[in-house]
Amino acid sequence: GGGGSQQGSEGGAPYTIGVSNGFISSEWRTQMIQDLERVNKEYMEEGLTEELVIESADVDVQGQIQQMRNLINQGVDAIIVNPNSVTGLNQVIKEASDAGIVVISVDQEIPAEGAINVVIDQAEWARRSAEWLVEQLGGEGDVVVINGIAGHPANEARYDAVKEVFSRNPGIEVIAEANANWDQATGQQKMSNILASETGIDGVWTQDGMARGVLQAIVASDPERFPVVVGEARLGYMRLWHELRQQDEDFSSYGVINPPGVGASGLRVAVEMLRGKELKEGVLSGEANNTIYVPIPGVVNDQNFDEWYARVKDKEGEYVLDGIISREKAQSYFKQ
Amino acid sequence: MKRPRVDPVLIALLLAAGLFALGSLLQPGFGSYDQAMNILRLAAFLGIVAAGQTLVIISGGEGIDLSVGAVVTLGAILVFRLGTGEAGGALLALAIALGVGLLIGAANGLGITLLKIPPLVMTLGMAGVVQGLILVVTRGELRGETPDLLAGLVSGSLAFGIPGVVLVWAALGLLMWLLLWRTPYGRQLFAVGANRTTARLSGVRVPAVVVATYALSGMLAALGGAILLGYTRQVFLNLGDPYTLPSVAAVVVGGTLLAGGVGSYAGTMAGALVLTLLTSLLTALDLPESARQIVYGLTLLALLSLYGRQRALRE
Amino acid sequence: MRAAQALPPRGRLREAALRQSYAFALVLLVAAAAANYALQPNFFNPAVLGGNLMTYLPLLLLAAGQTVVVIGGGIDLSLGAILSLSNVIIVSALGESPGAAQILLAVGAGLLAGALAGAVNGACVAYLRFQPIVTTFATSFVFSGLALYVMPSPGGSVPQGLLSAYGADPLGLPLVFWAAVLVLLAWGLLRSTRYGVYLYATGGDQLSAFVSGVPVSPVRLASYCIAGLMAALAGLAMALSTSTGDPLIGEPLTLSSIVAVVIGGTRLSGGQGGVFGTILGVVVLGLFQSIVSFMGVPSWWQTLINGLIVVVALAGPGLLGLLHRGRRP
Amino acid sequence: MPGEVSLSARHLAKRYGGVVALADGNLEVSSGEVVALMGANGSGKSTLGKIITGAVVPDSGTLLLDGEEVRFSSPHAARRAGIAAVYQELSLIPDMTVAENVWLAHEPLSRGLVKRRERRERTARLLELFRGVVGPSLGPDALVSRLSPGERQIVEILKALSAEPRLMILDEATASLDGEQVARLFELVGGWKAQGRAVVFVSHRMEEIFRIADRAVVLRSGRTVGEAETSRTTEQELISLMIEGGVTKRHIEHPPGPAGGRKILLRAEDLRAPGVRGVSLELARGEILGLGGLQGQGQPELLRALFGALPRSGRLLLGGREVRLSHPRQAMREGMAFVPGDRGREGLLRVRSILENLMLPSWRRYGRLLDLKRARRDAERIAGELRIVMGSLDDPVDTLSGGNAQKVVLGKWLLRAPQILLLDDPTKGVDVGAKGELYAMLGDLRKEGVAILLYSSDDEELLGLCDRVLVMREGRVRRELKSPELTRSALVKASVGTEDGG
Ligand SMILES: Nc1ncnc2c1ncn2[C@@H]1O[C@H](COP(=O)(O)OP(=O)(O)OP(=O)(O)O)[C@@H](O)[C@H]1O
Ligand SMILES: Nc1ncnc2c1ncn2[C@@H]1O[C@H](COP(=O)(O)OP(=O)(O)OP(=O)(O)O)[C@@H](O)[C@H]1O
Ligand SMILES: [Mg+2]
Ligand SMILES: [Mg+2]
Repeated sequence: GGGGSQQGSEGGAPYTIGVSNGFISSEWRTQMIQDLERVNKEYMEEGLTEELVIESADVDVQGQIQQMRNLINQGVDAIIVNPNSVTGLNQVIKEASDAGIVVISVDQEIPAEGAINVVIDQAEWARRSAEWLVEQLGGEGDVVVINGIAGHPANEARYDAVKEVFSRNPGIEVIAEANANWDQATGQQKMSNILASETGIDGVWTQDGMARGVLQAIVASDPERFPVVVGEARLGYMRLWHELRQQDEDFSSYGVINPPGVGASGLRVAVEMLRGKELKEGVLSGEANNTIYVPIPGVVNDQNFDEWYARVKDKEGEYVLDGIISREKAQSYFKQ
Repeated sequence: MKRPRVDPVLIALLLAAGLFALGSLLQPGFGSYDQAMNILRLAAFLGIVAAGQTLVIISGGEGIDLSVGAVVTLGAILVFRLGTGEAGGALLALAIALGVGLLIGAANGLGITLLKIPPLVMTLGMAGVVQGLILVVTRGELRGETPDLLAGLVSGSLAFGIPGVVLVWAALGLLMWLLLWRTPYGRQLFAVGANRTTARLSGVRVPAVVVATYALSGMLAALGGAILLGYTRQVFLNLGDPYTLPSVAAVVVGGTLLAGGVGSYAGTMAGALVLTLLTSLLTALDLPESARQIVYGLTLLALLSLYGRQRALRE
Repeated sequence: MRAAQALPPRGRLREAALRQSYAFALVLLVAAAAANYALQPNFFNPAVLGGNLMTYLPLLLLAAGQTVVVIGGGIDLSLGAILSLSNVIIVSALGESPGAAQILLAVGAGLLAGALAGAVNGACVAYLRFQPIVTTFATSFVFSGLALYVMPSPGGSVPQGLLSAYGADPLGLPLVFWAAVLVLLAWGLLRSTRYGVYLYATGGDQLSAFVSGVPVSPVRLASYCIAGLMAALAGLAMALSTSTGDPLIGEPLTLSSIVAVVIGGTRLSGGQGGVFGTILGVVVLGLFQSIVSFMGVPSWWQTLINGLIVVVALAGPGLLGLLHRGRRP
Repeated sequence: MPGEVSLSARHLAKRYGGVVALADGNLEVSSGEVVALMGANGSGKSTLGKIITGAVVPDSGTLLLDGEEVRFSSPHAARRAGIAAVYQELSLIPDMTVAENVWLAHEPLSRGLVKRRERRERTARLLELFRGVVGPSLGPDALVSRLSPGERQIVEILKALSAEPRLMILDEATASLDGEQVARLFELVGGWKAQGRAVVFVSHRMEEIFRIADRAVVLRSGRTVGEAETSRTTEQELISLMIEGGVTKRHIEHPPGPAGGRKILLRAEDLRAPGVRGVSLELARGEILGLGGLQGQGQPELLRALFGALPRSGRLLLGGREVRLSHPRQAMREGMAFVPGDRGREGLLRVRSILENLMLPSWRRYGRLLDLKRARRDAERIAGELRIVMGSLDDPVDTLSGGNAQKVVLGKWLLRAPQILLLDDPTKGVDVGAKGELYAMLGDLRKEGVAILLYSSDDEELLGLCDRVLVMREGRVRRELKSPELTRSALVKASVGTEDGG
């Protein structure tokens, strides 16, 4: 497809869409790419899009800038980017939008001019599980927090929300806090250290990507009474949860879905924009007023666990519970 | 030059004891038996992964293996994927994983000896290649299961609550001791690390020893991956990454000279223990992450000051 | 040697070319550029090329510093952390809408922090005689801890004026070109001073250098300071290109800087090489990445192919050596 | 014209851990004087020299320069005070050029920048001093790594000279030089003397000392035990000062003819290798065959090529059977052994123990799971036979003195009972006492029927030990000498090529 056909109507189709992904060593990211490929196939069959041009490698910010430049050079019509930096891509995004390319930032909200964010609300995501934890503990108890990478924007946004929830409940005390870098093995190690030296843990709040390790450590410590654990909506964790439920009726956990499909959701938004649609008033919000918050697809809790589990248990490995907005949902953001 | 040599292994063990004591002073639960076993178990992972690193560093020639993290991940993934069914399947999967690790290590060794690529960048490049291979083969879908054998071995305890993996580690320690001190390979390895020209002129096939060493390192990293899998019971794309540089640190803290030719696996075991204790202690203490990193770095520096020092130019 | 004397002029030229440590990097550069051109002719459009080259600037500065340390017989695994530290210091010190004085102050503070961090490394290595690899691995924790302390999460902003200065292209050439020229000039100057000779002598053989009267320890200390300063400049470039501070931004660059140094023909064991080669190495690495994108291979294959290209590039000189040896009677 | 100088070292002492390198070092030297510093290996000569140049800090004692106490914090400081040294272990940077090396740390500067052109020119002027005795390739821009040992030695001397020192220490500076080069150096030293410089000269070659020195100071076990004017003393007197218990024989008597019939163990035909341009030779059972000639004529390379350590062409027959040796290991299996010329760099594992050094070529004979008891027994036996003076087999080999370290290198091969022994200048830097023992050992081996190919830079040694000597020049054997032709003058003539035999 020729570049710069933003204003063109359906006549510009099929569109070429580029993807820039700057981090590969995680299951979440690979699933994001798979979702993108799957959804794009839908559009390809209708003749709306071409094969995706995917740039996916472990790169630093500068490397990602280069990825995006390469996409611009290849004349793509839209770029879906999962950014490695909040502001680092400003310049190249501006270049892209000057060239008439639609830029959609997924997963990470960025203030760049010319980009539309399609993300879930990270603070909201964290708040839900924190509130559940507080409720389970009856507003009182000693809590351990296992965070992701210190200094990472998503980590800070989430933990800020959690701290805010905890501060509204003075009975909650954070007795230990560790950074396990969204790494299951590290999560397991940090948690087992904390378990060995702390007694009387009532609850654990953790982010996704580490929760299985954290729970594994708790299981290995063979506690008399399980703490209330905030987990993750991932198959690996749910398998363990399933086992524990069978052994112990009281075991209680909670996982808020953080959908890798947000990338594919971004793709749907991009396609609508390429078709020349305009966003409705009030759809955009966020700090720079350029964000579409897609709904959090759901929550796995003790009540609906069996239902979810039945649905996903035959998936492979570390499947992340997912959600992609429907085409209708995407269209609903636009003026008809 | 007969210097009263302080035994690095002893120092490292004393340090470990000191850190443990300090931990129990600062944090009441830290001194418990459970915690001691927990730390031993965690140290075992680092220690097993660092076994190959020890051989590589002893082999000298700026030897270092930065591909261990990637190979750990690959080893775990292979066992996870292939090790279905009963014990026999698990052992076969383990054998395949070790074989693949061996091949990757041998490729490192060939690049280093035949093509004269500096070990640091050769193994770094190999880490990229292995990571790429993992992605190509799995496409991010990590299906499989953890063989019960491994899970039982690592998490189960045999006697006195000692985790099985610690016994595996001890057995590996014994094997490494035999390998280094009681086999022609071991003695030739030290010779190659101490002086390659002398070794060659004394009939040692230096390239063969070096290739064998990197191959062993790859194999031991794959073994580390399999054992780590027994702990996490699930593989992840970056499972081994956090072990690469700490494995080097464990070897050095254990008194093995980065210049090659001098060192021991007992030292590495003690070094792994010290580093694990340090991390555990810092996790247990209520500090912000920034302070933890600073303290970790400073402590590591202090450890290096004990015997990680090079000779003075002027004595 | 007598044979070398008798070589015909052309043979001598070839010999001279081969002796240049960056000769192979030059070949790689030409090959990589050609491959890029074949795959994507658009690539050499000046605007495109300029934009791409700009992305190499932070790594270029960092790797230039790494080169100095490596030539002096050391290695620095903390440069990425120093980059982050300077980056967050500069951005925090800039504040909301800084005046000229404050900008100078902020940049000065960042550069000073970099040089000091380098001095800490240098002191540990040169005076306390710690082994460089593990020492700088240890200090990298200290520096990144400090960076996290200064700025717990990415933030701050860089004034628009500075940003546009960064994007400027004096005389129609991108800033990175001028930066490379400046770095090379500075390097040329450094090499011509006595310190330059000392640096190579120290890296070549510390003990011999010492007994010959070279102040080995100060020389090594200075090499780490220079690297720290260069990392701080890279941190500044990073701040200008990303318009924000980020305590984690430098980490991925450390190992790349070493690969760039080696591809540029500098010997990791010290005493040989130069910054020109390193600059070529940085560009070559960047071009490799573009080649992989332009080849249009499925995303799953990209990491593998990029890794293989890098390994082949590293193996190049060795392969040539093998062939050469094979040809000799 | 340098100013007057007088240096006085008093009661200098230095210990390394448990080893006393220097216990009570005394030395006086002043303008216009050449003082020889003598002593057995490990007697502390180099240590004394290094203390004077600031490369080593003494534990106690004083150093007076022109009557005032000085303390040099580095070699640099000593050089500023007019003291320069040629060190025993050379101090050149291999990957730098001759000019860069010579002027290292005192480059000619202008406004902070090195004046490269001037540096070249000044180097070229210095090189003039050795014109005619070095090859044409030794120019200011030559890389030191490509020079022969003798050329490096000369660069090292020029480097010391470039500082225009008032006092010059030459620590075994002649060890790698050939006869002509030594002669040229001595001419220069004579000139310096006349200019009022002072020279401290360290050498194990007695003849050189009598040629050049005015006075000899003798060290024994780190103590200055005496001194004498060379014109009023004899070799024997000096040796008895150097060695406790008195006189040692300088040479063994010419050994008796080979036992039994002549059986050729090794035959080489038109052997070519880097530095070796077509050598044919035969080596028989119970024979000591010498390799002579000036330094750098391909002798060490020939030995290496025979041992499979250098790529080569041509035929090699062992016991009548043609072999292809591409690695020392194969040569070892054929019963060959090789003692390399550079003990520290090629013969020893300095950080490892004496036991490990002795066992290195033989480990595989002790089983897959090493029988360490047997290995230790064998090592102890050979150490006893060779009378290696040591603390214990587990001490690092670094703790040994030069002569004992050389015995370890020899011992590790004797453990394998080789049939063919290749020796590259085995007594270089070995003191007279140890030399005598080594000679006796070679005599014994010869008697046992071992075939020995010996290269030596010391003509006396060749004359005293060998049945035949092959004189090499430019990679070829130019002449074969055997008694009665095997004389000193024939050897010298053949070496310099005034009388061409090949
Ligand atoms: N750096 C060192 N560390 C330990 N011991 C040393 C060191 N340098 C010298 N020694 C020891 O000190 C003693 C004196 O050594 P020195 O080199 O001064 O002897 P030398 O008289 O020069 O011998 P040679 O004739 O072999 O050159 C020897 O026993 C030597 O092993
Ligand atoms: N790797 C080994 N393991 C066990 N025994 C060995 C080994 N190598 C050699 N041997 C045995 O040791 C004895 C001595 O063998 P040999 O003289 O060939 O030693 P070598 O030449 O040092 O070793 P190699 O022949 O392997 O180069 C023989 O009995 C031989 O079979
Ligand atoms: Mg000496
Ligand atoms: Mg054999």
